[in-house]
Amino acid sequence: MASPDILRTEALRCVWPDGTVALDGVDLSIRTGEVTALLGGNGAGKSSLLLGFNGILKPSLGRVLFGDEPLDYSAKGLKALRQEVGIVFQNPDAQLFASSVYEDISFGLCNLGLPEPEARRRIDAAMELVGVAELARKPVHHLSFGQKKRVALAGVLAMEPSVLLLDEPTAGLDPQGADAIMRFIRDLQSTSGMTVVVATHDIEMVPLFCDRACVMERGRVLFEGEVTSMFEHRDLIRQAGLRLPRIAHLIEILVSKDGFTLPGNAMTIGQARKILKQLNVKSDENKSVQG
Amino acid sequence: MASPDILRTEALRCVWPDGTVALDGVDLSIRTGEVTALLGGNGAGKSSLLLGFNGILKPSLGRVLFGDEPLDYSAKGLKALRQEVGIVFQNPDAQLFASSVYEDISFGLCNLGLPEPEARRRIDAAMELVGVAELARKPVHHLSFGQKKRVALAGVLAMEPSVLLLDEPTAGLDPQGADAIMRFIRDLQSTSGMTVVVATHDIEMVPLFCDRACVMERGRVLFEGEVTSMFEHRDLIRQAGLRLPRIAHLIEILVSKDGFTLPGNAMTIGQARKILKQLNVKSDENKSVQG
Amino acid sequence: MRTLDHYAASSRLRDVAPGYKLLYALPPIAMVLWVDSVPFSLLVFGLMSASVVMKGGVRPGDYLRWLLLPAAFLMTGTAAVAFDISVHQESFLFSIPVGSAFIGVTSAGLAMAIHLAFKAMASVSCLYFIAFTTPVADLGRSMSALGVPGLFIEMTLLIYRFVFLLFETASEMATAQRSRLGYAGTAVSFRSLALLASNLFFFSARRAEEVYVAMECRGYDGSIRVLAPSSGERQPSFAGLVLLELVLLGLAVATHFGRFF
Amino acid sequence: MNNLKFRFVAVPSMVAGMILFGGGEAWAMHIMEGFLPPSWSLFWTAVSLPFFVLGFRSMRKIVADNPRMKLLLAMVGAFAFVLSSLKIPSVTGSCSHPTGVGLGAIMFGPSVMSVLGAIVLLFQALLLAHGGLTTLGANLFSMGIAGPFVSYGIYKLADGMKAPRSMAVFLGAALGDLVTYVVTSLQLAAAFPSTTGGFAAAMFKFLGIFAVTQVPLAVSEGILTVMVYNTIRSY
Repeated sequence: MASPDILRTEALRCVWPDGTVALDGVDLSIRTGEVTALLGGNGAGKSSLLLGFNGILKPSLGRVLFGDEPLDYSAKGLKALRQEVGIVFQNPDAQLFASSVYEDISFGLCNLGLPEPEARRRIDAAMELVGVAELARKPVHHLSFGQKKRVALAGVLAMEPSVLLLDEPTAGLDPQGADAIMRFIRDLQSTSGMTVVVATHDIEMVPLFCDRACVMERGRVLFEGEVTSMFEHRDLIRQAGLRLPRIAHLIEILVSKDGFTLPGNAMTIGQARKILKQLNVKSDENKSVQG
Repeated sequence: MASPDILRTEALRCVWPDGTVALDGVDLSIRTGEVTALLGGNGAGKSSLLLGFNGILKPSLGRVLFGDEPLDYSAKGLKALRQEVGIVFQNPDAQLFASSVYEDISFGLCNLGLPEPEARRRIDAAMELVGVAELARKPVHHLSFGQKKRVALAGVLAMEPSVLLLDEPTAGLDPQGADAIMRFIRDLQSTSGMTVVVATHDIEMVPLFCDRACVMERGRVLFEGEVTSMFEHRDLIRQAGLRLPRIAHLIEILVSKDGFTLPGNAMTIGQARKILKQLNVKSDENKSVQG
Repeated sequence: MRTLDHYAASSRLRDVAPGYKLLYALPPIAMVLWVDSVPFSLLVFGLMSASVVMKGGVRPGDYLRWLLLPAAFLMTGTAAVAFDISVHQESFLFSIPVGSAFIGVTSAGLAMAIHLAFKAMASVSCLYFIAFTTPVADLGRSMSALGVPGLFIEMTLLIYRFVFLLFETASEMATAQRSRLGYAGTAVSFRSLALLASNLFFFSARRAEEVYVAMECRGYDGSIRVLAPSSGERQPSFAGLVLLELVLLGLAVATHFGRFF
Repeated sequence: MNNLKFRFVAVPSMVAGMILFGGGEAWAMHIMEGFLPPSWSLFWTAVSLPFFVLGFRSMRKIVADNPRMKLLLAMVGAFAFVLSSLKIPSVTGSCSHPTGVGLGAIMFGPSVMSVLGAIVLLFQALLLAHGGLTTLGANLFSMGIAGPFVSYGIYKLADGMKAPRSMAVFLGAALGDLVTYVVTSLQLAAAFPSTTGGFAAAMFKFLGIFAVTQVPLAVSEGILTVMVYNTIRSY
């Protein structure tokens, strides 16, 4: 692909109709083929930014670029954009409107004007992918919350967008359900090369499933960079109403307060094992020396 | 207080009107003056159990006891019960009705038929307690999500219940907001001796803020006991669609896979520091021996 | 909310093409009303009830409970038809004096009421056959085959989805109110219900806007186009179905003109 | 026949009959499936049809002008359905009620409500077994057309006469409810004239029966609609 950035904002300022400033000068690039986490507390502007990427929220200042082209807000331009940039909302009940699962998933495809066989092929593939194939004919109100979330995702995936925007995909799911959906998204990205943007305040997920992170507060970007470098910016993370992942917090305290000397940082259990292992080796050596 | 258990269920079975079995033979005791966590995945029956404690969901078999007396489902009995057992629901939008914060908090008190000065005193106290005093005259729909959650809590606290039931109090809040509300609940319990039951799947909160835990799955209780003993029952926790707190998981792996010898378990950062410290001491000794 | 939709979704006849089910159950309603005969009503009632229970797989107890639902209307309605008031006692089969008049039942009134009760129950069983076996979404699709305007079908299906959405929210609200003693007295109940209704109204307006935005994100341009699930529809023998209807019609005609029953 | 005496006798005895047969049940205004003879079914369908067609045309225009209105109108329809399935406390016990329809008529005009009313009635028949398919036309006329048009007319009239807004809403909702009940009684009386006193006696009979639930209910409706309307307006 030509550009490393598939979506970009330049000094983006968006104001809601009621006068609230949603985004206040956001400069941000979303890298093609990576999973980017949009982090921030309630009301930081994460959802607004997603709506900006999708052309729903129009800039009052600045602009949004999709593949180096500024967004075209004409009906035709938006139609083309929304084919490429799909968004899954936080609350599936605000997204699912049709009377059965199959019909709901077909909606976006029908709007694309695809020939029926192609549309049906895609619907089946999307249902298979997210694991709701056996629910095809069920009315939406007979589904569980987790199933609704999956159907909402399938409805967007069926349109085969090149960018997938997800607003709080794990909200309301229990830990195993949350893990499953994030693992699914990670797999999707690695097999199809799709670009994914996840707005979340579930910070534990970030080091496990994301490549880059962007921390927001009050409509501004505080930090943007590799997830691995987030650790160095922990002040910004706390400023944004977030906290470090528990493991990262433990390691931080061990080093800063308990005088541990560790070879590097860790945010996940895997990383922590690696840097703590040496401690054990040393302690074993110790034993053997003493023994 | 006479009994150590303020609420108790005996072989409680509840069936929803559509035929779904919500609770399937639950025997559970809630200790007076403690914070009990009800844990379980989506659809485990946590919310149903709370509704059972509040007399909203009636048993089809078995019974619920409040302070050793079986619940009285007459209008008078329920009125007395609901004055003592307050419930805060997950979704604040579904439990705030009135046009202003003050009016909403007054709702339960007006229904109790308290004399006005007493009602006003209680409203002011509750608003002060949860920190929404300056919002008193604001319309409810202008509040942020976190503020709505607090107002909903104040509306129940104003009724001065002896048991507070909370359904997913941290859902939808960012990490700092979630921490703040749990710390508030912990303080409330320790200063007023209120009994608190928290239904949640936010397992990280449990070792930090709860005394006892009850793990549920498909309307049954898998485990009930001290939070400190949860670690030994990690199979049950996983069976219930949950996971261990990250720190507990790390410690588990360090011991089982990486051959660490640690003096005990840990679920919180504080506990982990304690048991890992010795490792560092050893490693320091090691250094000093070698040095 | 316990609705018939719940049974339709899990019916064993769900996969039969909806057109066939309508063809099976709708003409008999017309025949029952036209023939106006107790035995013919019983025949249709038996046929439909057997189909719902034996073919559709609805538990007999559940079916009976639903049959009792319109019973209140049926009772008052038929009683009102049967009973009359007159100052002439002799026109009644039996009567009780009330003041200077009599309340009683005439033979014509009684006959009308009995016919009415059987006709109504037979028609209800036909309606139940459709409601117990055919989800609303399937009906919507067959409406378009009948030439019902697209906008009407769209509205029907949207309302269908939103009814359950709003009902869920309304019952959450009602539960929250009840837990704070919102229905502990008549005056209080009034206030609570008014608050619930207005809150639900705002919720509806907000949710409508959210759904609109989400649909716009998937390319909504003012007309709702969707694809129905293709596979899995069973098509029973058309000839058999027509034959059955013809037999029923034959019986109906014969009954009406007094050859049978 | 002594009319006055007739009235004194009929009403209490019908009340007794009503209670005896458990008629305090909600939804008394939905004529059940199969209750009307075919001729009357067709007649009321034919009467309702022009209103429905006009309402449908105006709805088509509304949604063509603004595609988001489609969702808002569908929500209003669902709102009316859900509201009518909630029980309100009434003097004669718990009753369901068409509050949503009256409110919708006052806020959105009566002609759109005739289309939404038809859909709501269809669902009430198919999902809840209230009303029916052959009685859809008759029920639509009483609940989706006569009621809303009267509600709207009275509301506009009272508002035009500078009556307080609450009074206008109350009268609109309460009278709309009463008209629904009168029309239903008329439909039943026309189909089942009394064997001794003809249409008039039958009309009187049905009015007497339904008065037990409907008159207090109309007042409740009026009060409730005012409360809801005022809350909505205060935002």
